[in-house]
Amino acid sequence: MTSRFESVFLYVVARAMVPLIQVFAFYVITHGHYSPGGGFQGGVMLAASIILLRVSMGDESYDRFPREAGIVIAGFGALAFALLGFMSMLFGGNFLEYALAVPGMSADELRYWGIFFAEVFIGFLVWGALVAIYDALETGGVE
Amino acid sequence: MMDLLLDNRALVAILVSALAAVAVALTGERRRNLRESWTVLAALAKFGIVFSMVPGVLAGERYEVNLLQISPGLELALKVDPAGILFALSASFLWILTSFYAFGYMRGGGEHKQTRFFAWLAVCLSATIGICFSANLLTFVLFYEILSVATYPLVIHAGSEKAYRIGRQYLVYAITAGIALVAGTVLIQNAAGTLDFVAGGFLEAEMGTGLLWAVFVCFFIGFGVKAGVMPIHSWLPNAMIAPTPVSALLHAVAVVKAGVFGFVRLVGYTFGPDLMGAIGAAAVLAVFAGGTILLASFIALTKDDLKARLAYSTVGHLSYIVLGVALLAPQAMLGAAFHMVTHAAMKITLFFCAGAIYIHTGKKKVSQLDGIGHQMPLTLTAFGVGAVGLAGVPLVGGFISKWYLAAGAIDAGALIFLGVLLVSGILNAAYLLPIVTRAFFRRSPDHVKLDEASALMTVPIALTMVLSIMLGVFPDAIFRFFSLSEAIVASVTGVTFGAMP
Amino acid sequence: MSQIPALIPTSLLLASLVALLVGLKSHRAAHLIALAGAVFAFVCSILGLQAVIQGDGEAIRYAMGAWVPPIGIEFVLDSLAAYMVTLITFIGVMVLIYAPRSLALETPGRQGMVYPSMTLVLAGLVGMCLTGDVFNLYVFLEIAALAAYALLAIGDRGAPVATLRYLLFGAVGGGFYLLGVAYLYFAAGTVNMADLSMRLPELMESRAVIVAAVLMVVGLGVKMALFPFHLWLPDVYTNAPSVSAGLIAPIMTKVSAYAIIRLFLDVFPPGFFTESLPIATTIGWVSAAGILFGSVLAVAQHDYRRMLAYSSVGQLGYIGLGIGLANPLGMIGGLLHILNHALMKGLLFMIGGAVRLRFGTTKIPEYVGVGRAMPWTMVAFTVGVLAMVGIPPTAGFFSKWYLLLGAADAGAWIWFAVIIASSLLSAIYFFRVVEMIYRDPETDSAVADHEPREAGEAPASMFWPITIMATAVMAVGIFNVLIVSALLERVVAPLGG
Amino acid sequence: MTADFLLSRYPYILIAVLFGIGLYGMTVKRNLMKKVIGMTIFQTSIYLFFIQGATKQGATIPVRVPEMGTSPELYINPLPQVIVLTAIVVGVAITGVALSLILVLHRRYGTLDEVELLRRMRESA
Amino acid sequence: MKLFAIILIGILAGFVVWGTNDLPERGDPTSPASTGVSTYYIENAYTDSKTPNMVTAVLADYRGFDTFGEAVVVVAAGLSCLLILLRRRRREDGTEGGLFSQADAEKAARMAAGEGLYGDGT
Amino acid sequence: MIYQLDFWLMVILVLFAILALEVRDLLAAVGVLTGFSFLMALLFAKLGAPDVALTEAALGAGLTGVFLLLALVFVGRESED
Repeated sequence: MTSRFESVFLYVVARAMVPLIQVFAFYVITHGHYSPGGGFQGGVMLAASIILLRVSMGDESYDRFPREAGIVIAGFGALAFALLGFMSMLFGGNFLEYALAVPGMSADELRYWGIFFAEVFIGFLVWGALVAIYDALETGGVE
Repeated sequence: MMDLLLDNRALVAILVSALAAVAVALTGERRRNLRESWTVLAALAKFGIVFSMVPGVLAGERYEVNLLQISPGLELALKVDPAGILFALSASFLWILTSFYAFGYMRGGGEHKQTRFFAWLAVCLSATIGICFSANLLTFVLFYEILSVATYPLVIHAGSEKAYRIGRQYLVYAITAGIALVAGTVLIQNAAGTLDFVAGGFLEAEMGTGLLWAVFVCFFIGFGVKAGVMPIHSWLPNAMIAPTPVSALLHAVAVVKAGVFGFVRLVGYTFGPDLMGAIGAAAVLAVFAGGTILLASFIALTKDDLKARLAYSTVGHLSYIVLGVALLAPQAMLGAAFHMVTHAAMKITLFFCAGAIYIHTGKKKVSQLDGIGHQMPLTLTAFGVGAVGLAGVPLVGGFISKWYLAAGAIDAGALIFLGVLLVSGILNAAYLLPIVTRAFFRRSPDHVKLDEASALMTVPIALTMVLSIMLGVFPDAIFRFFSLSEAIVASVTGVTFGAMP
Repeated sequence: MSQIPALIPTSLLLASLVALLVGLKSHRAAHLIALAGAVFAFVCSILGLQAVIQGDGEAIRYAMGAWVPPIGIEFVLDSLAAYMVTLITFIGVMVLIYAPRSLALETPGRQGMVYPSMTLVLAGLVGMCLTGDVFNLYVFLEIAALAAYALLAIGDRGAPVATLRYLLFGAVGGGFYLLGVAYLYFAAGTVNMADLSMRLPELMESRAVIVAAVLMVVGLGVKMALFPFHLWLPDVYTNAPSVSAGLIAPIMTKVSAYAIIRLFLDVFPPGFFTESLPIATTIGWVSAAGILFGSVLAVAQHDYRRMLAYSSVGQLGYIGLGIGLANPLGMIGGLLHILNHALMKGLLFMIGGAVRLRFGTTKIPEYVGVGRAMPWTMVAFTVGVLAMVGIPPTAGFFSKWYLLLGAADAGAWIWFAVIIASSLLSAIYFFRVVEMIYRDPETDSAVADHEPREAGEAPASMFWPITIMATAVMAVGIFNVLIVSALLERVVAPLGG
Repeated sequence: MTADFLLSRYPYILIAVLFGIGLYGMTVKRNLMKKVIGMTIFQTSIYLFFIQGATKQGATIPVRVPEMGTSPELYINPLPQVIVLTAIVVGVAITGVALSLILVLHRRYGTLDEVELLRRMRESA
Repeated sequence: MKLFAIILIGILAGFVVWGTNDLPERGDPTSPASTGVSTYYIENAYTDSKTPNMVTAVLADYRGFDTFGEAVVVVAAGLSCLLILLRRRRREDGTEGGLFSQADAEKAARMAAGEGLYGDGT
Repeated sequence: MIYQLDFWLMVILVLFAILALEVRDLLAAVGVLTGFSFLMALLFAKLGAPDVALTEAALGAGLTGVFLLLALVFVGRESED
């Protein structure tokens, strides 16, 4: 099975759209500070792009985005978020206390970047996890 | 170290057999001589420890051990008082004899799973001594439950479907009893705020008659099951499916007596005789006990199976003690306390004999015993002594206790119970003595030659027989059972008796 | 030291994330990491427990991100939380040690994913216990629930069906709880527990608060499998792998019960659950019904796990009764039963798994001769049974003891009778199994048609957790007074007396 | 009173209706997919409750506009939105797991009817 | 049964509506929710973290731990789906491929009978 | 009335919800549900929660729909109620 829908049109359009969606998704993630949006929404968009890839390209998409990649990205995203939380603990702060994460920077600046990284990590994590769920569902419960 | 052991003798007495159980279990079937020496060692040690406390207790000393707090304000505590040591002394002494007897019995019968048997027997003894020395109700309940559970493997020892069925019945009765006890204990703790036994009782009439009755009903179920008070006795005759040493020790001495002892604690140390009389609970208890005495004796008459007959006899005689306690008269109480000992000695003799006959000849039924006295004269003589003792013939222990019971009944003005005692004495004679006459004066259908059971069994039988007689002739010799009984009555009611009869 | 409240859940979360990544390659490494995380969390909980006891029950408060509550999320390690957290991490460590062999048998090829799920369950439950924020509690509730669904669904053939039912029940429960949080927030303007407890007394008459309380308690009640909502429980535990059941049955439902107790004692004003609204009493009555229902049905079961599941329905009722009594002794009984039942049920499920590993059966009639084949495991089993029945001095006796005292104190004689009756019932259904395992096909005429069991003690990695749990059951019983006086009496202080 | 009540409270009533519909779908419908759909509706009604309770008359969306300053009455309460954001993600996660369970059990039992499923499950046990 | 459920749900919905009686008016700027903690977020979000979008600030900073928990929920969901569904996937050429196929039933049986922590002597 | 739009949106939402549950064809039900989520997102936006609206549109209307459709591929679209 190469694709669920043997359609050249779908194939071409999807391939063209995926990068656009991804770019927009990154925009949504990184602009969570200023406008509605953020890690969750952007992550969902990223996932949607991969799902589009899966739908349009079928098994070929596993070469671009392997089956394992979803959960690995999710795991690393969450792990990075956790480490972000632990980072300030190293400097004597509380968990997720961005203001203490790096000595020598002003607190609001640090929080800004803390939020930024948190959003990015969340974006990756949501991306990976949702793709993983999709991949799992796509097997249809093979035993 | 030695001081520590001496100070905590009550605890050591309990632990000795628990340790023996572990040792027995670890030694296993292959080294059976070593295994059995553990049992003997523990039995001797236990008896020695208990016996060493007798003079002190008589002199007014109370050996106390506080183990640990088990619930806020409640300690797991031991205290040796006359009532406790009376029971503990008889149980631990008879354990020695039972041990030897059991070796003979189990080997003679080639029983399976002897290790399990001896280990649980030792645990039962631990629990029994724990019951004796409990200083408060919670400790009492704890050991009581352990005893209930530890008896179960002995009851199902035979491993037949019937044994399991009876085991289930036993468990239901025992657990019900245990739960009832817990309920009663909770009620007391809630109302009185304390559970410590006090000679003369610690409950007050102000707690309300309804509550006191509820407590009484709970405890009646709790102890009544073990003590075989009708109508909640039916597990007891069935449980005779256990090997005879178990029947002997547990169903004549330890387990059932634990129930009876519970009644002693209940009337003498929890409610107190005055309160029992005031709320009328004593009368109810006495009626149940009296009814049980008569009914059980009649049922015993109809039983052909020797052990079943003895079982019903046990049911009846346990109620003698309950009745003695329930009459509330000092003399009756004295009789009851002493009957705990004498009945133990006599009934264990009878059970030993029954077991010896069964193992040696395979005969279980009374109707098969014609002429067996010529084959096993010593055994049957001992049986005869026990039988006449239970019937209340002088010079055997039973006479003295019955005498005091009767005197107490007169004292209490309850002449109907005097009648019950007399009738049941006759019935006792009617269902036990024919066995003896049958054994000696009827001709056996088979060829008979003198052929006693092994020494491991006959010697204990002889010793218990001697003990029964000794209790009738010198009731206060060596073990000071009579003095202890008097001490119980004195501490509970304040009445002291001058001289011995 | 001050980081402990945060370290306990986060270390578990970290461990599960790392184990998840590592587990893709090697389930062994995942196991070791999960175990290390659990042990670390356990050590932290012990330290926290010690700190709380030494601090005379003074709570250790921890502001996440250093945002003082109510702005940020607060973690509170007080006596009750420390008690629960220690219990959860202890069970977690035990089950994790126990897990590998059982998983190799029951869920081949998926172990690498199971360990992170197990730590996630632990992390979620620990978070629920520690958090001081009603919404954060919801988040952790769902973490635990989601991981638990997966753990339960990979069992026997019927497991997915049972788990889906659980999931639907859980979603309803979670939704109710969330809606309750919404009412509470709109009525009081905060989701911080300490803050709420200051603002709610003046809102006691507010209908919104009443609805919030009812919704939250019903939601948690569904998760706790309180009587009418217990329907999901038996099938789930019956079909779950032994490891999952051993992890989830002891603690998952208890933590929901804990959350109800937390709401009762610390969030809503004193008397709100007892006088303004008869919530506590209602919980008590349905629990009483649940006790009888669960015990009676347990008697009729032939599958070991199903029997334990119904027994759980009954035993959870004891905790509910503790809440329902709403007096110090009763509540102590309920809280102590959380600990006792967790230890006992964990022990029994683990033993079920060990028997399954050796003899491939979970049917009680096929347990014949197991006592001979795995003697020490069965000694532990007997200890567990004695505790379930409530024979002193095992742990089970004392929770019943306090509950009975509490019931007598409150004059709740029907509940008193229910506790007594259910003890008897549990004796009936548990001793049935004891009788079965100690029958011996070789010498027992009654069961001679059964094949003799080959000797086969549980493997060491399963045997030692079982032994430790059995010891703990005994130890908690004998030394319960330490727990009661050091922790629980402080917890129930708001109830007066 | 009724009219007033309806006017000021109609969102709550409609939310309660949605809530009830969702619960109805979860409890009464026998098809498991329908149950999941009901679950989604049920959860969404709760989100709506949060969001609509957080509205503030005369306030704008919680994104700071430099010219307006940061007076609390100018912006809508952000906290419920954060809560709902979290809850939505949780809801989708639950839906995903529910669907994967449905796939497995459909593969095993070949039906999605709850009563039938439970019957087959008991039979095979 | 169905009718009973509907009636019960109706009662519940009625109860929920009944509870809204004591909630503040819709859009009331003086309600507890509008005057409680939220004022802090609105006033200080920008000064604390230079983030104009208060939702983001609350989400990722003030209540960052909630978000962390939520992130874990998502991962847990992904993990759960994998655990439930993904076992072995057969590739088109018939070989065993994909995720997590180290052990099959035979190996599992060996492990169950073996020794050591993982049943294979280790 | 400034709330009029809200009212009608909510009424339509209720209708959609009923429809999603009562349609026998599961594919149609999923479609209606997606519409429901989308309208819900609209309502969220109207109520001043753009973040939530975006999320609901992406997750609720988007991915949930995709997941449900994916499931339908395997379980079929018939439903008896």
